[in-house]
Amino acid sequence: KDWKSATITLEGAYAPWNLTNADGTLGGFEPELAKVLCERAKIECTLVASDWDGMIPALNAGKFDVIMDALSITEERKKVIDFTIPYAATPAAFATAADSPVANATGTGAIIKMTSGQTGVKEIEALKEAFAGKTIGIQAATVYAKFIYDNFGATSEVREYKTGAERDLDLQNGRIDLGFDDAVYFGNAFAAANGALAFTGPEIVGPIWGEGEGLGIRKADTDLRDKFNEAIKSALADGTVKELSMKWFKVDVSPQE
Amino acid sequence: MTTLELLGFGQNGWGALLLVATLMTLAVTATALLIGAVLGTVVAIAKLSGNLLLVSLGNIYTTVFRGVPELLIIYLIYFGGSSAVTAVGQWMGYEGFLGLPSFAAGALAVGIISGSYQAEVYRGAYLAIAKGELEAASAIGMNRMLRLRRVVMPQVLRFAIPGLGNVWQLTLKDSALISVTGLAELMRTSQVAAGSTRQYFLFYIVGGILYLVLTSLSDRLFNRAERRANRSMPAAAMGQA
Amino acid sequence: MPGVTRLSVRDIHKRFGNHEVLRGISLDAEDGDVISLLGASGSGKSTFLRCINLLETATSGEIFVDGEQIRMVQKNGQSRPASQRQVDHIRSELGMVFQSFNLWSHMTILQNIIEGPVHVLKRPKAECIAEAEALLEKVGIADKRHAYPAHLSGGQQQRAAIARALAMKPKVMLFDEPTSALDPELVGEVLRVMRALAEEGMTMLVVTHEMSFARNVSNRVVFMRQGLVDSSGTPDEMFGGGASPAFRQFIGHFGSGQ
Amino acid sequence: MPGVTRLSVRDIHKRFGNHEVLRGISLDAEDGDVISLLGASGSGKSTFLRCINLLETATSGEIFVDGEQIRMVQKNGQSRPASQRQVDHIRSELGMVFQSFNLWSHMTILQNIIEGPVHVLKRPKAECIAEAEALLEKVGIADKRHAYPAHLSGGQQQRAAIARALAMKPKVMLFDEPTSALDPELVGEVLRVMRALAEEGMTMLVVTHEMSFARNVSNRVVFMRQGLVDSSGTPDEMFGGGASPAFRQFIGHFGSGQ
Amino acid sequence: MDIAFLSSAMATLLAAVPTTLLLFSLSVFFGGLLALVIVTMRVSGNRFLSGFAKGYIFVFRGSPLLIQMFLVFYGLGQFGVIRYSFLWPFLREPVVCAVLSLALCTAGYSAEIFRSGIRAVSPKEIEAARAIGMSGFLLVRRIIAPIAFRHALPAYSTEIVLMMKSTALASLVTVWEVTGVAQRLISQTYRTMEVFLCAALIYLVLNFLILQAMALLERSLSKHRRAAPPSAVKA
Ligand SMILES: Nc1ncnc2c1ncn2[C@@H]1O[C@H](COP(=O)(O)OP(=O)(O)OP(=O)(O)O)[C@@H](O)[C@H]1O
Ligand SMILES: Nc1ncnc2c1ncn2[C@@H]1O[C@H](COP(=O)(O)OP(=O)(O)OP(=O)(O)O)[C@@H](O)[C@H]1O
Ligand SMILES: [Mg+2]
Ligand SMILES: [Mg+2]
Repeated sequence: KDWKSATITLEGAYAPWNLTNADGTLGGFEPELAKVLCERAKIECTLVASDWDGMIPALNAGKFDVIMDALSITEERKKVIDFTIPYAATPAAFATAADSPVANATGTGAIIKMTSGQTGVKEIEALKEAFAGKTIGIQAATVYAKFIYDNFGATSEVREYKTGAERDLDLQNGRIDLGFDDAVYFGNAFAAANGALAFTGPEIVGPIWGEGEGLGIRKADTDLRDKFNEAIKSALADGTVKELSMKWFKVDVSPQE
Repeated sequence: MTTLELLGFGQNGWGALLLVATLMTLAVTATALLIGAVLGTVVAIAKLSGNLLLVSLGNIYTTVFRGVPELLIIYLIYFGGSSAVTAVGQWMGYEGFLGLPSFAAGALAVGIISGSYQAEVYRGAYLAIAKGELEAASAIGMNRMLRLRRVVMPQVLRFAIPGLGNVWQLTLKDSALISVTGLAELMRTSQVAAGSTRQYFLFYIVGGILYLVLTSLSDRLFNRAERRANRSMPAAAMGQA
Repeated sequence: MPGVTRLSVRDIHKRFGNHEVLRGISLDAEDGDVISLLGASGSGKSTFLRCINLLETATSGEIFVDGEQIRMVQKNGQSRPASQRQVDHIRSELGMVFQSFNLWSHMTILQNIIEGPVHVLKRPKAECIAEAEALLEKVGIADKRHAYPAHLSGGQQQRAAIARALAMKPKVMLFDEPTSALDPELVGEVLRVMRALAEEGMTMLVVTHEMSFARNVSNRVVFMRQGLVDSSGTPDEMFGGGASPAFRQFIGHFGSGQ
Repeated sequence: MPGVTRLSVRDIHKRFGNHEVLRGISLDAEDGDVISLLGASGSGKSTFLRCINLLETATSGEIFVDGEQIRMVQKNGQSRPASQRQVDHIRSELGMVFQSFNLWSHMTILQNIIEGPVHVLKRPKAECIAEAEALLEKVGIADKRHAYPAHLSGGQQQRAAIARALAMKPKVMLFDEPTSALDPELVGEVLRVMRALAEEGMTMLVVTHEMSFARNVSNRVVFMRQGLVDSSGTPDEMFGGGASPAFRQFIGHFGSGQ
Repeated sequence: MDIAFLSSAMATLLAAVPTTLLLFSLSVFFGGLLALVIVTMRVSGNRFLSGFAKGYIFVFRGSPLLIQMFLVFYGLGQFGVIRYSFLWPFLREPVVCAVLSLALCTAGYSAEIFRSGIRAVSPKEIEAARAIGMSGFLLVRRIIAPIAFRHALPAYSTEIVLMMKSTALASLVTVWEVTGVAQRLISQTYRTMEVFLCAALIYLVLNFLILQAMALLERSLSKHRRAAPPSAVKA
């Protein structure tokens, strides 16, 4: 099949990655990047919003051809769908209420790099002590959830939320002490919280989060995947990704080697 | 941005989208109620037939679709239905994907659920008809069809109205679950607006209020229908408890 | 045309489970006959009437209406009518007035009355309405034509039920205690209506507790006891002292203190 | 102890909307009095009984039970009982048997009967059961003690309702057409029970259409007409021809064809 | 069919059944109590009380439970008054909030169901009770409540089954019951159909048991409506 057209799905409610404007159109980092990528791959793209919960099964059921929804490339997911090369890779960090006792925990401002499955990192050991007995909120079934369970599960209480937004509200309400998530996502959420929330502890980067965020594509459609791979490579190379990232995230999320 | 601007019909206002979403919810619910009316009637007739096979089939239908969470049924129809349609399409030589649009899948799923509740409502209404009135119909020589049309149907409708009011309410709320198919009905639009603007409380409260508006409109409609249908009842039976 | 047998019942049996309610009843009614069915509560009077127009299926026995036999078949050891069409047809020739009236609650009195003529007999509506109004006039509730049954007193309902049955112009009328719900003043009224029907030559089978009706209006009295015809005869024979001891005991209760 | 005034009603008025159903009725019942209330349908007999035990609140008038006046207050232009406790107490001294029995459908006959003694009068249950069984024996339905009302014939229900009222050992019994739903054989039975009560000296107020009862059992007959007492007197006075023309016309309907 | 996967998914889901049952039984219990209060207000005849009850029923029946739950859990904490009150130690707990919003919602529905049961009590039976001197609470306890409950039972069993299904929303407030666990399992394995079918089976069994139990109760409460026992017919 030669791909003249394709449908791309995203949630449309995960600002600033993707969001819905008041006039019903989709906006944000990913829709703008999608436009660039489709132009370069010479594919006529239609963007459709759909619910996060059903996205991967719906892709496999043929409801659309591409998922572009801050989808992290993980081994588990690779078993059911294929990915393009990553177009973004983001660090992760802890957040807490600005007036919390665990604000400005050890290592705040630092960046540590971790590889998958790495243990015994001394900064993390220090944090473990600082966060002992506290409650950490995470979004269920994410790479971050696994990291928190592996490293903090024994000393802190872990609470799982269906979405990050709900966890952020509870952080403000004081039901939990800490949240752990994508630092870019947090940066945007803090803006909406009017300074009530702040980062604490070091930023964690590296292969531990997998390769980054890529487009999800059905396993059978290798030709479509290859076309998008080429497009992403070119957009990364000429700085288009960086430019859009600065516009929406205020930081550069282009994957670093 | 002020609350008023956010909810208004201006450039950055969500008013128009919310309004369309409310109408979408109304449309889905009404369609589902109609589908449910057809299924409910058939199932109620089966359950009243006295035929062992039909009665058991009817019982299975009402037990399963009342007993299984609505969300699962919506998923089954949305994904399962698409796979089935695609399979049929391929078998007939059509290449590629054929799907049930989310409106159709959602309305069908909620309609099937609504049907299980409506079946019980119609069955109860039928049983409420005084046996003597059916005998009186037979006694003047009405055949089955005529009796159904002239004596049974009008009374079933009358007795079913309060129950149908409840079913409408349930169906309205089940329609909120169709948001998982990405259909821009009221619930999903509220969620999207909340996520995009990070004004969670504002949009959930507004969403809730819009549901209440739909409820109060439909309440009014059903009360009117009930009063009309009860013209033939003694005044005392119409009043409150 | 006296002498024509309108209704003939031969050896009707009816059992509910273990309980045999009718144990072999036969009866003939000719044109213009007015037969009173008397009997204690539970003796099977209502069941007998219900068997005649097939609201209950008799366990065995034969029924002829206007010479036409109701065909029965045996199915799974049970007797049933062979043709539903024949049953519908025969029922439209038998009027029935129920002990509890059974008016259709969703229709006005007028609608109740024209329902059968218009939808079963398929006669023109305007004609039926005209006749219905005449009937309502006759039973004295013309002013209630647009009321619903629930808004009528018991006596008015009973008269509406009679009008509904008459509107079908049946060959035979079956009445199940047509005066049970009435105060004495109204009993008189309803009995007057029935007497007028009798004088017009209508064939009637009337379950009643009104001895005055049995004695003065009917031309035959049948006394049922435990599912059997205990005794029967003209009113003079029955009330004249020639009846069975059981019947004498039964009517002994009436007029006890008068 | 004859001579004691058990029930005294003074100038009762009752209006429903614009319709004045009772237009000033007074009545005294002494110990052992058996008063028959006669009157055409709609004359206000049931309404009068219901006013006595406050199921309806009379628009004006005074009621004394066993010498105790029921205290009323005016509220928003409406008359109402001043004390619910007094009302409950007085009601427990007035037995009522309804025209339509009104047995509690969720209780067996025995439970229906002991309900009041056990839960209102707070008497020991075992004692109440023993008394209830004796009462059931008396009205002849002892074998139905564990049946539910829906499984009883009309006559059996009516007798159960009488037993239920009697179980409260009321000072005065109010009967609203206690034989309306019965076949003639049962009418006799129920009247026998009431006659026995009368002989035991129970004060009774009986709405009835049974002239034999009015004539032979009661010691006073009150004829109501359009919300007023038209005439009253001993049975001999009333039936002896000395009554008002309206009453003579009323009883003229009975025995019309006999 | 991947039996190994199905059985491991089933095991995971079964582990969440106690949470579902806990939510269910607590909210049915407290919801029932609250419904009694609301329905008492609704039929009290006092204009203020019945107006309040009407409003309550309208709001809680008329809006989606998801929104109610969100506002109770995430919304209440936004108010300092509540966050610094003695209630907060309770409201902090997700299970408490989940039960609270489930109970608030079912109370609205159940109150309406009970009310229709009360309406079905024959006025004649109430009169008979008044005539022997019953009034107030005694009248309610001995006559009205038993009859009304029997009338309301079929509708109430439906409501209870709906309640069982509504517990599925509690994962929104971090209480991981069967549906929540199923969804999490799906985000981990992406095997939607298999996991959901297992979950469906669990709910079906639970609801089937509930419906059977209610039917049993209904039968035992309707002895007086069933056909008479043979001995009574003969007599
Ligand atoms: N559907 C039924 N199932 C079982 N038994 C029945 C049924 N219908 C009637 N019976 C029984 O048949 C007997 C006769 O009842 P039927 O109604 O014919 O009496 P009846 O002579 O009309 O009495 P009444 O004067 O009280 O109306 C009664 O003992 C009754 O219990
Ligand atoms: N709740 C009510 N509201 C309005 N009118 C009423 C009410 N109850 C009774 N009436 C009217 O009061 C009048 C007297 O009724 P009541 O029941 O006392 O008559 P009755 O003498 O007992 O007649 P019956 O012999 O038919 O029982 C009737 O015209 C009736 O329509
Ligand atoms: Mg009968
Ligand atoms: Mg009366």
